[in-house]
Amino acid sequence: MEDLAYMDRQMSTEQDIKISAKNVQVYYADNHAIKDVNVDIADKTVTAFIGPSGCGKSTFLRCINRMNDTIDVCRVEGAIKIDGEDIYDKRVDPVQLRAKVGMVFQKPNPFPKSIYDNVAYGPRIHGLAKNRAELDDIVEKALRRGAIWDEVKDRLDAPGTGLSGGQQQRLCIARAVATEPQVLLMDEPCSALDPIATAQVEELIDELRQNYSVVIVTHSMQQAARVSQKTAFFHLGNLVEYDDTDKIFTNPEDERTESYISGRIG
Amino acid sequence: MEDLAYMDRQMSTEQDIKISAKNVQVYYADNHAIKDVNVDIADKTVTAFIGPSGCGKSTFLRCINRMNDTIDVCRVEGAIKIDGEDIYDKRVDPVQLRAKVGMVFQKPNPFPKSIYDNVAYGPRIHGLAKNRAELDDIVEKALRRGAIWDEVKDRLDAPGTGLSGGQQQRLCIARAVATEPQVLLMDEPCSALDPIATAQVEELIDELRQNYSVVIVTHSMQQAARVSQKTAFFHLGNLVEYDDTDKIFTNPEDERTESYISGRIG
Amino acid sequence: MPNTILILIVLALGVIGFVLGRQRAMASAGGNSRNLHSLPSYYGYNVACATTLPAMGLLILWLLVQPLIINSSVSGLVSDQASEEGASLDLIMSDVRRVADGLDTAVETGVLTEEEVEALDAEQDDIRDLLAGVGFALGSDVTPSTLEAAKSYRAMNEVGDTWKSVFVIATALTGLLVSWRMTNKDFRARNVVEQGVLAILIFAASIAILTTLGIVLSLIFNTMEFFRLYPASEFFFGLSWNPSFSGRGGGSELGILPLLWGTLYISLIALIVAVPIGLFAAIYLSEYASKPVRSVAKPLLEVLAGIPTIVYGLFALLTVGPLLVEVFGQKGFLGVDWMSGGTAVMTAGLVMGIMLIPFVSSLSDDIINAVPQSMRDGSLGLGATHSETVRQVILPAALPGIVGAILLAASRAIGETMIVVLGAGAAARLSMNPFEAMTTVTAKIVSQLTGDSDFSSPEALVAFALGITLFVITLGLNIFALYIVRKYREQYE
Amino acid sequence: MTDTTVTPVSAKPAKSILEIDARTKKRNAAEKRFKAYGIAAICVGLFFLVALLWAIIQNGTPAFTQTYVTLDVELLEEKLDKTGERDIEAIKKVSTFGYKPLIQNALVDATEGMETEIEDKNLAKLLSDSAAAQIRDYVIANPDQIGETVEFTVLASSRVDGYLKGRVTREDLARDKNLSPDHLDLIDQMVEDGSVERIFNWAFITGADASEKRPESAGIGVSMIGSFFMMLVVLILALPIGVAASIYLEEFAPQNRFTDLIEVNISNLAAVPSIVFGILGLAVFIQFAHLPQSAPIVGGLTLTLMTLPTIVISTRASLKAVPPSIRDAALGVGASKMQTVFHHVLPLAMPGILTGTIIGLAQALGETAPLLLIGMVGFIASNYPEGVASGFLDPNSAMPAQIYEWAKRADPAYYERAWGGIIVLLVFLLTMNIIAIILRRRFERRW
Amino acid sequence: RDNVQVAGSSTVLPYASIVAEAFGENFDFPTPVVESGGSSAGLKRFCEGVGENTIDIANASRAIREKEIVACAEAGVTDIIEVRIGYDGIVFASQIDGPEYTAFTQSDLFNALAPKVMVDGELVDNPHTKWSDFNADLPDAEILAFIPGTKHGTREVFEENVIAVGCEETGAHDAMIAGGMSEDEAEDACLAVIGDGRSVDIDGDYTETLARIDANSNGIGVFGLAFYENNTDKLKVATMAGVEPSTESISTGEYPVSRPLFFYIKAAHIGVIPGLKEFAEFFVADEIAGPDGPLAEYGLVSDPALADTQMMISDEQTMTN
Ligand SMILES: Nc1ncnc2c1ncn2[C@@H]1O[C@H](COP(=O)(O)OP(=O)(O)OP(=O)(O)O)[C@@H](O)[C@H]1O
Ligand SMILES: Nc1ncnc2c1ncn2[C@@H]1O[C@H](COP(=O)(O)OP(=O)(O)OP(=O)(O)O)[C@@H](O)[C@H]1O
Ligand SMILES: [Mg+2]
Ligand SMILES: [Mg+2]
Ligand SMILES: O=P([O-])([O-])[O-]
Repeated sequence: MEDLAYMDRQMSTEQDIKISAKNVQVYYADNHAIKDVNVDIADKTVTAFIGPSGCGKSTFLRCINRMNDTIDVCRVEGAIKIDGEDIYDKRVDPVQLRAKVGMVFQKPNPFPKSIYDNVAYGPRIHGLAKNRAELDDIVEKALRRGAIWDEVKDRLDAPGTGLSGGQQQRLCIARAVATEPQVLLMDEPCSALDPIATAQVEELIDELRQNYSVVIVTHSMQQAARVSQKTAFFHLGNLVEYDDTDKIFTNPEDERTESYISGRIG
Repeated sequence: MEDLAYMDRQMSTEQDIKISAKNVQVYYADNHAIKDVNVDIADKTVTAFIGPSGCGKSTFLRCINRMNDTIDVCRVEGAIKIDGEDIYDKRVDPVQLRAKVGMVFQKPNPFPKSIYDNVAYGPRIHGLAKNRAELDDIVEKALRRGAIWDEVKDRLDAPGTGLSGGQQQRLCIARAVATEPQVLLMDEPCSALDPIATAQVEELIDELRQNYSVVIVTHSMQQAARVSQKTAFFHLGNLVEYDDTDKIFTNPEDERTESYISGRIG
Repeated sequence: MPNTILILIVLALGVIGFVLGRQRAMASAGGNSRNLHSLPSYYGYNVACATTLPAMGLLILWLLVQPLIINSSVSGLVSDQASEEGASLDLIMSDVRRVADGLDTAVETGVLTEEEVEALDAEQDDIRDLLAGVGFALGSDVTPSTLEAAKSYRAMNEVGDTWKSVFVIATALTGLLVSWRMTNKDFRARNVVEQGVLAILIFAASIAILTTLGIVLSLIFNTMEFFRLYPASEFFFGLSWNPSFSGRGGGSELGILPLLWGTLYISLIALIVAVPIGLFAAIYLSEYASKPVRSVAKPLLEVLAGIPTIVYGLFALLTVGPLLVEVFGQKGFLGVDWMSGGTAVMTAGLVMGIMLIPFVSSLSDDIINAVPQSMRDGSLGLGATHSETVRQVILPAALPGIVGAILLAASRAIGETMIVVLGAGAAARLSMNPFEAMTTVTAKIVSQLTGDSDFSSPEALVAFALGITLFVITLGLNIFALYIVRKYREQYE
Repeated sequence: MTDTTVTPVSAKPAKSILEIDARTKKRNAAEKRFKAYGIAAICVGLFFLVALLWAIIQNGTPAFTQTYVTLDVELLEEKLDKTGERDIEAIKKVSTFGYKPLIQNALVDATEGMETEIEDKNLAKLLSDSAAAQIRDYVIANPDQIGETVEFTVLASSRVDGYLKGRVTREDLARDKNLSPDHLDLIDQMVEDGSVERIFNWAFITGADASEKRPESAGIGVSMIGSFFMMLVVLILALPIGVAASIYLEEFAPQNRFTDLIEVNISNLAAVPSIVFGILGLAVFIQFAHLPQSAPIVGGLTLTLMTLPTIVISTRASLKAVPPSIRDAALGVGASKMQTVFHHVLPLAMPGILTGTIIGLAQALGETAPLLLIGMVGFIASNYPEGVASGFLDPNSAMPAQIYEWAKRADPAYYERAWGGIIVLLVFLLTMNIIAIILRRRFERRW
Repeated sequence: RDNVQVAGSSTVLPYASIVAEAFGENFDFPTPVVESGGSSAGLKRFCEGVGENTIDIANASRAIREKEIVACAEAGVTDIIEVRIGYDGIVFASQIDGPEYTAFTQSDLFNALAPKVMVDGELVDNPHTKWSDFNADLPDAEILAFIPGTKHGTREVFEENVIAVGCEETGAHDAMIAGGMSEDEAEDACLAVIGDGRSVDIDGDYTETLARIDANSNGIGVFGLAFYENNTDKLKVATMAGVEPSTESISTGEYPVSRPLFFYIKAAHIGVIPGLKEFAEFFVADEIAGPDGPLAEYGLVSDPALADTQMMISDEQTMTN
């Protein structure tokens, strides 16, 4: 049984393409932030985006669930497909897309509401709970997965904005997983977390991978190596290299990748 | 000459106490966030605050330049002295205090102004520049120290809010150093930075240490070990242990410290 | 069927539709709302909207079109009479309608039965008297052709009303059925409902356009009439405003420039008073004041906006004016002799400024309060004083809202009448001296419109021309303001 | 420390934070000034508020008491019902003029034994003209009382009332043909024997308008109902429409010419003089839509159009002030734009929306000019509406119009009533706003 | 609609409201609604057409004009009954504690307020700043007159019955013609009022004038007789050409400054709007509008020809044009 499950996972990792980007260009007004990126992201895999600050990781991530739509000056060209469907197609409802493709933002942005309401919001609008008890369950489960339950279980009614930086970050993770997206985009989800919390979030990511596809932006090579199966290296808006994580970290093809990993360019 | 300077530095590191906190208690309404913390922070040293998320690092840091004054529900008890002077004294002008004790916040918060104006803001209000050319110099120097000059030198007029997360963080560092504070409090200054940028910021911290006192909150043990001379470990609002960094990382006295460093509690 | 009952029926169908739609959606999802595309209530709303909205639309359309059709067919019946008497067809038609309405009322109140109505004869029965009895005014006696027309008008209306009810209810039912059948778990109910909501939002926004259109239409004809009687060039470029009574043969000078100048001057002074006071009050309230102070002072200042303007007018006339004369008048405190009478641009401007304080203060306070705390922290952390933070970080971030508040205050200043009439005097004058009496366009619109000159004379019609000119000018100013705000907008975060 | 110290590299010498350096002093002075400006601004605002309120209260409080005279009137049968058949139609034929002699007789009786030189026929000047109507109404309601002597408490005339309030003096009356100083002497005596007294004037708060000749019986109650129904219309229409329009413009409208057009249009409508809205209301609601004249619903609709821009402008300003990160957060969990706006942005913008509503309603409540053209200014002494529908549709005035009318009337007693009316208006305004103010405080938060 | 609706002149409004109130008290009809808003606005609404949603009566402080009758007819309002209810006396009054302005002639006001006056037989720009400059009997006080603004019909009466008369009397009119003006031009010029601080236009109502007089002891103002009679405690009235204004002196025509007041009835509404005719009849009944009625008591100068008017209404006699 276990072997089969394992095999299955292996196969899917190698075959099913969840997200596929073709010739993606992103401009912020005149600033060409993403230059002709092509990438196929597999299902049930964790993909790490690495690269120096300002290279376009967040930008590209936001393209995947069309969060860039909200930035006036931002223009996206090229095609991004999820499950073979072009998400920039006219017929696509970005709302449905975003329900399917969840996101944790780089800067934690809890709603100015109670902790409970922060997490319950997604399940509520997606009708994931039939009644209050079920909702309570969902919220508790999400907070547990976000590794913050113990800290907040006594103050679920306190405002989410009164949490510490790291707590806010975990709250946002909990909020994102509460809606059970099929793809989870996480923009530096552990930047404000201590090692233990980081480990818990990484565990969560690994758990999510069983069923979903996770894309994570990180500045920590160790983290990328630990959690991801595939790694994409961005540099100055270009996707320089995209390959198995092992390969990238042991035997990169492009010399810029190598320099970055070994800490020579930034 | 050099030797003497070195001696002097050594001495001051060991003797001059820059910041001294006695029995500090902080409450957020009913929440007792900092419990009876006593700590002496030496001049011309880098002190690292470590501890699990939500343990009160940021809270304590904000006490040192009285940024907690801005939070209605926050109440500070005990005494904090800088250069032997109680900063909670009636006669103290928090404005002057904050000019002397700079701060980089956990969440980067650039002003909705141009990059140039973001950095020039401090020097302008403190009258550090006589004319535009001098101000230009100060801005450039600060941006260079913040390791962001190359990325923004062509778009100094672009809004600071249009930068990437890591760029915003470095902009905030540049903004803080531009006013040349004697004490610099940095709340996770490298959380959104790639390794190279991190190294550059660490270099900056080391450079600042020559003359000033730096307190840095970090979740990275490696970083704490790399940059700091002293380390304080917080846990659930208590200052558990405070000692030379070497000591903390090799031979902690408290078992909670050990557990944390070795990754067992969070 | 009366329209109110019809509307109630449609609404009831809507409620039923909501329940049915929701049920069907849940059933199609096997009772598990997670299998649905949208929340179950959206399916309900969808059906409810599909039931009510087209039906209501049809009803409104019907109510607009039916009279048109009936009118045109009935007017055929009376067109002969119109040409005979040389009276206008319109007038006769309105007579016909009144007779028909009167007959309706007569039947309703039981004065007549339907049969009696059928049997009415214009020659024999005194219909005018009859209808007067039920409260209907007729301009003249009813001619046979009018009565015939009225009868057929009634008949057609009855038929129309019946069909209206049938069609409206049928539409509602169809909508219910179709949308109910469309309901299944993959149906994008939320999107459809949100489209509907968006349509409502758009409609709400276009009320502004309709209002503008209405204003222009209700002013334009009289304005054109005015320009037929009075040369446009003198109106726009004439330097003096001096209406007289046309009953004695003209001689009015109706130049708008002195009025415009007065408007600008008074508004300017009002803003010079209101903007700094309002802005500083807002800053103090949102940044410095303690919670209790703020929660008391803000509503108190808002009372200033609620005091009727006539009180301000009297305040200007009785208190502020004499006070100013005492300072700036001939025997005044300063001995400068700039001011001879209590009514002056300055008086009205000052008092108007006081009235406008809450327009600036309250709204700006809300906007300043909405600037995120992290902005303040950033600035304070650099060692800025609170005032530096406010001036250099918070105000720029809150600028668009503050400009909005100031524009609102300016608009109010331009539209104000009572304070001007009582505080600034009625004299139209082109002068730089703020201590002289002047008047504004708005004040003159009111006075010319409510005056004693005959309503088809240029002296009365000029009110409309003034209105439309002011409208165009403020439009220009607003376009300019929009441009400025766009240019300087700063977005935080 | 050693003598061979290195020159400090620091740009600024270390300074004590306990003593404030010159620059900081200067900056603190600026800070103090700035704060002082703020306080001064508030004080200026409050000062004027107090000055205005003081004037209002001082001038207006007398309106809340009124002088009444208690009289025993003999309801003479030969005057009121000559036939003696108690036929109501016949009794009604006797107009108020027919009651004058009865009143005169009653007064003569009442002043029996008092020193006065006033001719009998001038005695009635002590009383309000409304006395005759009051007695007539009583008789029509109780025809069986004819022939009896009944005690009535009737209004004294406005001059008498003014005398007891200190507004009218003997010198003033020297040239006044309505009353003479002799009357005042008589009044003094009547006050002494208790038949004249000043009591709280409920009729002012609940009553209807009266003609120029009897200010003593004018009340603001009915026009308050008119204002109430008008405000109901304004609130029900202007708030939702204004908020909806703002949401569309701020959150959904594409950036194009049409949006700009709407935007500019709305701000421009704010600058349209209110009387022009009256012209519009007359044309659209009365002439085109055939709504009744002088009806609060028409007033309400007209004022709605006038209030809309205020609400839209303030709502948009506060929608703009909501940080984008909140929108991102909601969109990021799969909320639709509509949900984002209604669940997150709108609650955060609520304080500004409520402020706009408060100011807009205050403006609408105090506005007279547009009512002038749709027939709500003038003498509209209607009765209380019989129901909700007639409240909207029956002719009525509104408080500001009533006040405006009173302020214009010749009798100085009306001046006092105008100010009294303003007090009622302000109380009405505050009651109306209190919910909004409380709500606004609840929605206020920083993030 | 079951109530009579009246709109128009604010000068007539007080009288109409007194009548409406008494009418409501004594009849079973509801109290008529009397709106103000000005003669012009009232007639405009009057002439909008016939029917329930138009007014029944328009009050006016001047006679309806030819152009308005035409406009009315175009909208179907052809049968109009014109009712003159009496006269409005116009008086000059000043602060009770102010200088002794107790006697004026038209020439005095002309000398004070005309832009060009006769001085030593020559037509010159008005040099007078004090009343005593040209008439030693008048007080030595600054000239300051609060006169009705050009929106008011009273202004027309003031110009024609006072200024223009003064113009003739002082000989300025002749001097103008001698100076080369045509008759028409001279007549127009005779109506002009100086626009500087000496005369202040009042666009508001008499209460505003009163407030200004209150604040300026030197000021004299123009008031309606009724208004003055209600405010004798604050105002003292001046005679004009030796005649004291009173309802009697005005009705006999001795006092020169007055204007007629009217209301206009839509004949088509009579018999349709309940109480319309009764109201009109009640308005001009002797009890009400006669010399001893409440209207006269309030300050209306009753019309000597009241009986004709009563006849006209009961016969529903419309205007002929
Ligand atoms: N503004 C606030 N209002 C109420 N409670 C607060 C506020 N800020 C922080 N807290 C609480 O105080 C405690 C300490 O918070 P603090 O921000 O100091 O943690 P931290 O050590 O900085 O954590 P992190 O590493 O996650 O930033 C936490 O329990 C937090 O929830
Ligand atoms: N809203 C914006 N408007 C204009 N330019 C932007 C905006 N956001 C990002 N950029 C620019 O686009 C480029 C890519 O930014 P992005 O945020 O994708 O970087 P990143 O890889 O996420 O960096 P970091 O690791 O620092 O978060 C940067 O040069 C940045 O300055
Ligand atoms: Mg980023
Ligand atoms: Mg922290
Ligand atoms: O309101 P009036 O027409 O009499 O000035």
